[in-house]
Amino acid sequence: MHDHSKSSPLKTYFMVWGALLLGTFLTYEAALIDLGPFNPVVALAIATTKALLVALFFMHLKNASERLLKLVVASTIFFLMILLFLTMTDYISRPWTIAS
Amino acid sequence: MAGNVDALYIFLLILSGMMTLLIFTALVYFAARYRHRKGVLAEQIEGSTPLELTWTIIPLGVFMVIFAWGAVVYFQQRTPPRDATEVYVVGKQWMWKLEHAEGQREINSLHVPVGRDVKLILTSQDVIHSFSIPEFRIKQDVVPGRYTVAWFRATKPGSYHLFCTQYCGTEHSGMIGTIEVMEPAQYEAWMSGGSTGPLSASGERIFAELGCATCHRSDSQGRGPNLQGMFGKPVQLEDGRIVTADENYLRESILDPGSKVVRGFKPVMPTFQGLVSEEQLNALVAYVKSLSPPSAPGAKNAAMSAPQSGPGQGNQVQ
Amino acid sequence: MSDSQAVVPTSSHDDIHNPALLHHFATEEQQKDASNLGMWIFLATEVMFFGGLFCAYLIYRHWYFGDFGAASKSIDALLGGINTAVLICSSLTVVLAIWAAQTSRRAIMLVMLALTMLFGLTFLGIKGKEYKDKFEEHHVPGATFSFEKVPIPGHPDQYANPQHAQIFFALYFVMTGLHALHMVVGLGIFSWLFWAAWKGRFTPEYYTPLEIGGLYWHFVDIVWIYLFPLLYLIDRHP
Amino acid sequence: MATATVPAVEREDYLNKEYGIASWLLTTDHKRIALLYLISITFFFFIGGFFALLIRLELLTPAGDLVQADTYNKLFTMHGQVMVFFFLIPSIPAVLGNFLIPLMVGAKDLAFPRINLLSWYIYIIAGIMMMHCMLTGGVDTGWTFYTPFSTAFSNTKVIEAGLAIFVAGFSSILTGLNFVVTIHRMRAPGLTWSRLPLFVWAHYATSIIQILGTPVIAITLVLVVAERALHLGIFDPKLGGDPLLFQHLFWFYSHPAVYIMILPSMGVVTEIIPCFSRKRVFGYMFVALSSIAIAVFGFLVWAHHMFVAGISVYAALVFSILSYAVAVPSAVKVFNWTATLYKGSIYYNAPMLYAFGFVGLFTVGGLTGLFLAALGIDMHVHDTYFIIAHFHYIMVGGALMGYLGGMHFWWPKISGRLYPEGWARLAALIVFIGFNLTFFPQFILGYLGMPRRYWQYPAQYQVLNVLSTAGATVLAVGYLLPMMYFLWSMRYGKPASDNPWRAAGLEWTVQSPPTTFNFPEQPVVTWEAYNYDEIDKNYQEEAQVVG
Repeated sequence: MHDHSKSSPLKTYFMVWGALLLGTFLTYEAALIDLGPFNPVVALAIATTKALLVALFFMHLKNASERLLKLVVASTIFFLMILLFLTMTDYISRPWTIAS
Repeated sequence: MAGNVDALYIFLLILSGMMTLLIFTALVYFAARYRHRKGVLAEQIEGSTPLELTWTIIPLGVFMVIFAWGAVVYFQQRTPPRDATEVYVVGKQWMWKLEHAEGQREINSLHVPVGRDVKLILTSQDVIHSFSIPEFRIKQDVVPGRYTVAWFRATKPGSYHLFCTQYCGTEHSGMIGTIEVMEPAQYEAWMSGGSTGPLSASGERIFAELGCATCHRSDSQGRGPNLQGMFGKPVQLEDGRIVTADENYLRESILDPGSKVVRGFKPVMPTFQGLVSEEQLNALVAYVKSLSPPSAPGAKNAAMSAPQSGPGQGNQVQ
Repeated sequence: MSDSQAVVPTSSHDDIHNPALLHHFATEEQQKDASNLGMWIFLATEVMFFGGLFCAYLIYRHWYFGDFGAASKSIDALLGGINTAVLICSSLTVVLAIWAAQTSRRAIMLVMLALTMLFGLTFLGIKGKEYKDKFEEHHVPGATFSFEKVPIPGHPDQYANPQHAQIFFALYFVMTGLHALHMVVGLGIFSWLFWAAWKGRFTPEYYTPLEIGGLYWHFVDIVWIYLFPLLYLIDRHP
Repeated sequence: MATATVPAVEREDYLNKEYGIASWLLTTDHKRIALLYLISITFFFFIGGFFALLIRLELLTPAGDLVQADTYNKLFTMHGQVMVFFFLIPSIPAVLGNFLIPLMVGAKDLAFPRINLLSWYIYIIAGIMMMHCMLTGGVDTGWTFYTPFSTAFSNTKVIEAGLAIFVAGFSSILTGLNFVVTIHRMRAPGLTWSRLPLFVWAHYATSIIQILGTPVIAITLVLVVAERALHLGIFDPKLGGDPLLFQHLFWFYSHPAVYIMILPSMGVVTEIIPCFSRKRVFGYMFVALSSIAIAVFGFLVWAHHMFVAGISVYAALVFSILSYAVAVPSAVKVFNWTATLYKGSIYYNAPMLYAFGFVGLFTVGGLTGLFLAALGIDMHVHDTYFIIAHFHYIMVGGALMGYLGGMHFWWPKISGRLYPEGWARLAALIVFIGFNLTFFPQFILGYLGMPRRYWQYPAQYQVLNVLSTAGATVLAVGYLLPMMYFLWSMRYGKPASDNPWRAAGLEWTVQSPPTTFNFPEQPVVTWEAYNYDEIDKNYQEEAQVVG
C-alpha cells in the first residue's frame, strides 16, 4: 500500500527536530523586537510552520497513503477557522454605529 | 413600525402557505394516483439535473428577497430617529425601572404620548432580560454591563403589554408591565405631577458631588477632557483608535477609565465601579449628553443604534 | 474520496494470522488504517475542544490587549521556552521509538519510550514550578487574586485593570491546566506502551498502538506550540 | 405484502445466541448495543414526556396554580435537557444507526466495537448523573444555561447538570467516530459511495457534526462549571466577562445539534419512501450531497439564535444570509422525496404513513424557519411560542416521526417478528392528529406575542393553550401505542421473513434477526442502490414459478 518504506531515515527526523528548536528560539527572540501590529502575525506564522513540521514528518502525514487523512486535518482546521472568525465578525463590528 | 413587520409576515405567510399546499397536494395526489395496482410496476426515474438545479436556484433567489426585505425592516427597527425622547430602562430581577429624560420614574409602566418617537436605552442590573412589546413588534435583550437600544412610535392610544422574554429566574413570568399611550393633553397632565426635575439636572448634581468637575472643566486646563459638546463626535484615543463617543463609551469611561483614554490625557481617572448605581450612571450619561445641544451636528451621527460593544462592567447594586 | 475498500480475504481463516487481528477486520492493513483514521478523527475533536478556549482567548485579547500584556509579562517566558524545547525533544524521542519498533531495535525503543516519559515529567515539573510562582504572587483567580499597580507595557503611567487581568489568568490556568491534564493522560498511555513494548508485543508488522500513542503525543505538543507564543509572549518588546 | 417462507426450525441469531446479564452488559455486538440504547432512550423519552405533560397541564390556566414558579422553571428546563441530550441526539444514530450501518455496508461489526460499548456506558453514567441531579433538586436555567443567570444567580444544581451533559457529549462523539471510520474503512467490496444507502450518507453527515461540534459545548460547560465554582469571570459582566461569548460558544454546537437530530430521520425517510413506492429515489446524488451540505452549512449559522441578544447589526446580517443558505439543501430534500412518489407503486404501510407525516410536518417546520431567519420578524417572534412551535414541528414532527417510521420499518429485522399493521396505522394517525392539535395553536400564540417559559400568562392566551394541552394528551396516547404493540409483537407477532417489505439493501439479504456476525460470508455488491425494478421483476418471476 505505502509507496516507500514506512520509516523515513533518521536524518529527516533530526533535521525536523533542529528546525523546531530553531523555531522556538525564533519565536522567543521575535517577541522581544517591537514589530508593531506584526508581532502576533510573526508569532503565529512561526507556530504554524512548527505545527506543520510536526504533523507532516513526525505524524507521518506526508507519506500517508491516501488523501483521506489530509482531508480530515484540513476540514478540522476549516471548522476551527469558522468558529474563530465568524465569532470575531460580531466582536469587530459591535462598536460600529449605523452611519445613517 | 408594526406595519412593515406585518407586511413581511403576511408575505411570508402566503409564500409558505402556498408551498405547504403545493407539497401536501402533491403528496396526496401522488399517493392516490400511483396507488399500488396488481401487475403495474413502478417506472424507474433516475432524476433530472435541470429540475434539481431549478429547485435549488429558485428557492435561493426567493430566500435572498426575503432576506433583503427582512434586513431593511431590521435596519428600521435598529435606527432610532435622532430627535426621539429618551427613556432610560433598567431591568432588575423581576421588575422594570424606567426613567424619563424629564425625570419621571416609573416601575413596570411607561407613559408616552401618541405619535412621538421614544428611544429606550436599556441595561440590566443582574441577569439578561428582554424588553418586549408585542403590539409594537419590538424586542431587545437587556444585557448587564452594557447599553442596548430599542425605539418605537405609538400610533394609537391605549394600554399595551410589556413582557420580559429572556428567562431570568423565578418571577420571569411576573416581570410584566404596561405601556400607556396617551393623548398629548393627558400626557402633559400626567407629566406635570411627580417630577424631581429633568434627569440631566440630577446628573449635574451627581457630577458635582463625585467631584468630576475638578478635572472635567469647561475651560481646557482640566486634567480630564472637556465634555462640552463632545457627545456623538468621534474621539481620538491614546493608542490611535477613533471611537464614537456614544452612551456605551461614556458608561465604559466612567466604570473602566483606563480602557479608552483620550489622546493627550493621562490615565489618572479613578474607576467609579461600585460607587455609582445604574440610575446614577444613567443620570450622569444624560447630563453629559445634555452638554452637547441636540441640534449640534455632533449629536447627529451619534445614533447609538447598534448595540454597542465595550466590555464595561455592571456595578454593585446600591 | 477514493479510499481503500475492504480487500476480499484471499487466505482462508485458518492461515497463520496475527493474534492481534480483530475478528471483524478482513486484513491487518484494514485494521491499521481504521485505527489510524479513528485516531485522527479523535484528534479532530480535541482540536475543537481546545478551539473553544482559543476563541474565548482571542475575544478577550481583542478587548483587553493592554491588561493581557501586563498579565502575560508577569509569567516567566524563559520557563515557557524551555518547556517548549522539552516537548519538542519528547516528540523526537517518540518518533525514534516508532522508528526503532519498525526496524525491530527493541533496546532503543525502550530507551526512547523511557526518555519520552522523562521529558513529559520534566515538562510537568517546570509547569508545577510556574504554577507555584503564580500561587505565591497571588495571581490565581478567585479570592486571593491581587494585581494592583501593574503598569501596562508601553504605557508606564497606566495601570492594568485587575479584573481584566483576572480573566487572563483564568484563561491561562484553564488552557495550560487542560493541556497538563492531557500530558498526564499521555504519560499514562506511554507507561502502558512501555509495559507492552517490554512484553515484546510490538513487531515491525504490528506497532499500531505505538503509532496511535505517538499521534496523541504529537498533538499535545502542537497544542503547546500554539499556547506558548499566545499566552507567554503577548507584549514582551520594550 | 405476502410474507415469504417462514423459518420452521429455531435458527441461531444474535438474540438467542447467548443469554444472561453478562452477555448483554458486556456485549460488543453492535446489534445488542443498539437494543441497550433502545431501552435506555425509551426510558428517558417517557421521563421527558412526563415533564412535557406536566408543563401542558400547568398552562391550562393563566394563573400558575398546578405547580410553583420554581418547579415550573425546573420542569421546562429538565424537559428540554432530557429530550435534547438524552433522547433526540442519541435516538436514531445510537439505535437504528448502530444496528443497521454495519449491516448496510456489509461489515461484521462497527470499526471499534469496544468503543461502541464504552459509548453506551458513558451514556448510562451521564444518565445516572442527570437522574441524580433531577431527583435531588433539578436545575432551573433552561436547557440553554444562559449566563450570568446560570453562573451567578441560579441557586440550583447547575454544576451537576452541566457535568452530566458534558459526559453525555462524549457518548455522542464516540458514536460519530465509530460511524465515520466504519463507513470509510469497512464497506463491502463493490459498495462504492454512489451505491451506499442514503441512510448511511445521512449518518455520515450526522457524524461529521457530532465529531466537530460536540467538543465545543463540552468546553463551554467546563467553563460554566469552572466559573460557577471559582468565580473566574469569563462570562460574568461584573468581572469583565461577556455573557454573549457564552451564547456564541453554546449555539456554535447547539445549532448543528438540531441537524444531528433531523439528519438521521431524513436518512430513515429516504429509505422508506423508495421502498414503499417501489422506485429509485429521485436524484440520488443530490439527496446525498444535500446531507453533507446541511452538515457543513449547519456550522455557519448559529447566531440566528442571538439576533435580539445584542450582537452587532452587521453580524446579524451575515448570519441571516447564511441561515437562508442552509435552508436550501433541506428544500432540495423535500422536493426529491415528493418527486420519488411520482409514477411509483405506493403502499400505505405504517412506515409509509410516518414518512408522509414526516415530509408534511418537516415542510411546515422548515418553512417557519424562514420566518425566523428574516431579521425583521425575528425581532418580534424571538423567545415566543412561535419559536417553540417551530422547533417542535421539526423535532417531534420530523425527528420523532422519522424515528417511529424507522422503528416500524426495521422492526422485523430487529426482532424477527411482524408488528400488527392495523394498530400501527391507527397509532400513526393518532400521533399525526395529536401533534397538529398540540403545536399548531402555538404558532398563533407566538405571533400574538406570548413569551416562552412563562409560568403564568395573560388571560387572552388561554383558549389556544387549552387546545394545545388537549393535543398533548392525544399525542401521549399516540406514543404509548407503539411501545405496547412492539412489546406484544416480541412474543405474539408473526415471525418475519428475511425481507418482508421486499426492500433493497444489504440488511435485507440476511436472515431476520441476523446472526451475530451478520453475513455468513463477505457479500460483494454488484447492484446499484434502490434497485427496486430488479427486485420487483425477480419477485414476479418467482411468483409465476410458485404461482
